[in-house]
Amino acid sequence: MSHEKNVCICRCEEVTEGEILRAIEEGARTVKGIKIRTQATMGLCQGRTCRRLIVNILSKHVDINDISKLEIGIRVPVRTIKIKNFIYDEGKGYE
Amino acid sequence: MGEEIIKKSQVVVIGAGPAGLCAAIEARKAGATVLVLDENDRPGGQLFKQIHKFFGSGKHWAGLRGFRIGENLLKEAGQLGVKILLNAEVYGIFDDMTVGYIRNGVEKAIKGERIIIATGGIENALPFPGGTLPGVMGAGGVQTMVNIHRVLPGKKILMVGSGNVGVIVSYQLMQAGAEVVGIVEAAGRVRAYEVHLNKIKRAGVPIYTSHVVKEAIGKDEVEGAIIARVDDNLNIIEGSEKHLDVDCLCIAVGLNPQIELPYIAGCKFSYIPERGGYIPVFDENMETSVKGIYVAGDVAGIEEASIAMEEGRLAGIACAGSLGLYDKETEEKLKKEVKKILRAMRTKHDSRIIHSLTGIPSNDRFEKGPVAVIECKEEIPCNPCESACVFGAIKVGEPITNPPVLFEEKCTGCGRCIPKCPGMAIFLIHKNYTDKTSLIKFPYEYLPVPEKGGLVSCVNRNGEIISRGRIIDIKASKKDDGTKIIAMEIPKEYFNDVRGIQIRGDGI
Amino acid sequence: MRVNYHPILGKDERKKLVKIVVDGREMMAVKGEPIAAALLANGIRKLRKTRKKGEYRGVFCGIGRCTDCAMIVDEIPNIRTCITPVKEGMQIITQEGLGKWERK
Amino acid sequence: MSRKTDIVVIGGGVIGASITYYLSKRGKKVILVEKKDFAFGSSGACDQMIFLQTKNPGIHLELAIESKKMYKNLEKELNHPIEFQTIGGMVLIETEDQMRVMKEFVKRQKETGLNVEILDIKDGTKIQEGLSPDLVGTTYSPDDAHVNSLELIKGYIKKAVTFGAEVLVNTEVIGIRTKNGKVKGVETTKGTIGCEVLVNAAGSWAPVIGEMIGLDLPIRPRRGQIILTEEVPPYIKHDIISANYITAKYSLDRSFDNDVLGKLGVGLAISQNHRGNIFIGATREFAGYNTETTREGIRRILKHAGKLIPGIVNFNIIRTFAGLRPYTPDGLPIIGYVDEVEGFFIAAGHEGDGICLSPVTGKIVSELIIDGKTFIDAKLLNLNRFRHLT
Repeated sequence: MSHEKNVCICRCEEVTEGEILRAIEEGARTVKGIKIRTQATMGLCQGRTCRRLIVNILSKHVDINDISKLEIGIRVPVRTIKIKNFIYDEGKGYE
Repeated sequence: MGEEIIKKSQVVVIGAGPAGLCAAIEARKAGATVLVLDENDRPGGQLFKQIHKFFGSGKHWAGLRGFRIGENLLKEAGQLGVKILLNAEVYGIFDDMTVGYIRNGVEKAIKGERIIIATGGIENALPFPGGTLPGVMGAGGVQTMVNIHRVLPGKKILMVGSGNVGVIVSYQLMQAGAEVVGIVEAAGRVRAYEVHLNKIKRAGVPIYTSHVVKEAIGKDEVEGAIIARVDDNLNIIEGSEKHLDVDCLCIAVGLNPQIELPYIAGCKFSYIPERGGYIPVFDENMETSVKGIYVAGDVAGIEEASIAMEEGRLAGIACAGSLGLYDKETEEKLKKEVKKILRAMRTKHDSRIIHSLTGIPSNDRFEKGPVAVIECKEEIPCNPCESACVFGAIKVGEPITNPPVLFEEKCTGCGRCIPKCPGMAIFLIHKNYTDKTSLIKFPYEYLPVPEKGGLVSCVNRNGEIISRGRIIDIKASKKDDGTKIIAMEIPKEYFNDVRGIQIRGDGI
Repeated sequence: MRVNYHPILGKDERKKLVKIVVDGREMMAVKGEPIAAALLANGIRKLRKTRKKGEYRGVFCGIGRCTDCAMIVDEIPNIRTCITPVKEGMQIITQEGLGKWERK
Repeated sequence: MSRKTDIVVIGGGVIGASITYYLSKRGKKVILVEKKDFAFGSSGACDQMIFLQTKNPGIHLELAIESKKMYKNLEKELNHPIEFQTIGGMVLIETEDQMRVMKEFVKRQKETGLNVEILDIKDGTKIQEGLSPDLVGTTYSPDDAHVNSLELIKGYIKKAVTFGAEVLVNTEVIGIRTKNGKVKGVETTKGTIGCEVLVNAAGSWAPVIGEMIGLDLPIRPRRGQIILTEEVPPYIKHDIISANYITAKYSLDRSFDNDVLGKLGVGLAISQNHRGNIFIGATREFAGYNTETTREGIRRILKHAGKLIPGIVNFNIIRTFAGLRPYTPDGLPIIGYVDEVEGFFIAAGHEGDGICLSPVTGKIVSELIIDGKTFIDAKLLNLNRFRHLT
């Protein structure tokens, strides 16, 4: 329902609706397919903001009812974590 | 790097919002060891930025402000010995029911026999040209910034979206002193409950239905916005553009469940647009397709916080039952009671059935003396007005989504019900206050508070100034928690048209 | 613009202030409030410039999800300023693209 | 639809894409069939390295060196940015035992033509900051490189299409047509395609295709968990691996592997891509086709990385994922026709070297199919080398 093709869909990677539609023309049928062609959802927030918009755009081309078919690519960790957080040892503190 | 011993808890609740806290309380009541993890530095989730009074049933703290409900839930959880870990960011749920989280810069894990995911919802982003300019913010973020951090995101704000969030946040922005330049709604009519909308209309905020934001304009930040009318299939009608002088756009176009944790835990989903999109599939015990993992609150479908609390209670009870802490029929009894409340809250024959205004007194009653006027005609799961009236003059009954009925002969005009209505939809009108003037008592939650005896501009339901008025009395009792009752003398001809005093502009 | 008096929340009782430095400019913030709130109160909304198109970004979600409010804080880039509390003497720099390493 | 072509290639990863390019470049009519979409298998879940130092001296290293040569002007040839960088590589050596094994390994690598040397930790830190002072030393080779595997595939496909190749995504192979022992064509969810030669480049899923003609391919998925940091300014100047990455890969003398790392096959592999994300891998586990990451895997990898390169402890992790390396018993890919069915050609089993060996695999496969021979002895890579085993 956005009215122009160069409207921003993925804020972190600056991917526009036009680029996403072009990826779909090139054969992308899943969120991962769009990610591979446009880098959408690969940014710092990992798709938390744009994933739903991408699914909305996809819904005009693909049946989006079955989430498992969309390869929406949510992975651990769902919050950014520092490497340092893993290096704490009960006994010795931070290595 | 020896093997690490992972702590255990019978029930691990992720998210200390309304749903999570209620789930923890119910599970703990049954005797389970319960640990609640929340990533914020204060529990209560969205409750703590909800400064408005909540709908809901009288028994369940209805009529209390969101953060008061949060404080009560915390007190109860504390008394029961529920352990709450704040600043604990859950980053993953792993195969063996292990929850990984980060706290004070250290990664830890806890194994739960049962896991209740209550991570709530997240704002829908809305793509439009200029939508990434600084000054375009989500309504939840605006609410946090204003009600918790007490900083205004801008002075002249355009609200995009007229759902309950959009309308309530507009009201809260005005309470904090910002000017809401208008509300834009793509649909043909406003989506929020009418009682919330009426608060905005009588404050004179223009409502642009069948309108969308065409573009936010500004060099490096928001300096204005262009809105435009749309036809039925949301296409912009050329030439209908209108420039608005705003410095902030607040996006309130709905929420969607935060499905990240249920997704990586392997839960199955179904797609229900009315509930916000993808929802984990769950059974009548709120258990998902993964054994031992439950969901409650907005993560299980976007609804009101009062419904989230009941879903939390249901999940907590069912969870405890599955751990064998309740015998079967106690568990069934408790669950049946919660399900009854949930059904009552959700009974909406047709969500848009507008009953005839059953709260309006007849003309003869107006003549006889002061009487309450209840302008609430929608099916809202809410009945604090019923319990507020000691004379039994207000009846909601079962289910609590029935609009209130006024028994005008029983109403003594005491006005106790006015501050109790979460929708601020109850007024007291004394038509024959004097031979030429009437008296209206109305709820008031803005600053500055007018002086007693002072002259003010009176507004009608659409915020238009229709007469002058004199402030007779201002009541501000502690138990009304910030809602003042203003008594104002007005010309008798407008006895049933005036609904408040001018908020915006130079009136006062 | 701070809300010092609120009809429901009452007067803002938070007294303790801290000094922070934003792109070399000193300003005051309320102890413990998020960096983004302190900047907004001081009239600053442009927090970073994007890498590809060099567009300014500011606070969008306000609750730590969208990362649009990322700035370089005490020499570390990509800090979400809407959920990171201010501390005395904090060095905050508008982040350009990936930001750059400030050698200690 | 039913149609005809010279060659059908199965698998939209770097190997399938490369073969499609090199075959169509030499005039063959090729149709590439991919069950899901490009790089949905291991090519989309790997650490992008073209690391010569991890190749066993001998045929393995020879293939890698040849492949590296081909990469040099591949970007120009494909006329597509593949972010290929000869960034140099380092192997971090933690203990004296590891140094002993690495000295031997480096000597044989030099004999096979790899330019590599061993540095003490002081010199090592000069060329890469943030290394742990407790390291015994490091190797350095200027020849190691990395590339963007997604862009590489796009480049191959875009160019191959200009030579007349065709690509069918979201198209699953459901059966193989043969007539008296000869490949006739392939049945897919979008109709049948007749062809003389069928190339099985399905990587870890190659056995699934092999079963369709009764073949039991000795390829097993070996899961590698990888952790990705946020995009940060350039920090990792060269691609870095730990010495026990090599031992985990070839199950060499495991004496100096402590128990936990050994069980998970954790060997450090760190590189920073063009966008600024730092890849931190990897584990080597047999976990079937499960591509989930585990808390144990993430913890072990990060603890090991933080210990060897304390300079990165302040970076944020934004993603973890796992790829399935197509593992063969001797670590070499299976490339060549099979005796059972004429025209059935296998090109899979590259374990962790698919990216590095993608150009040379394309060259070998196109030469074997078109010319019947290639620059190395085809028997070394043929499936029959495992026949005496079964």
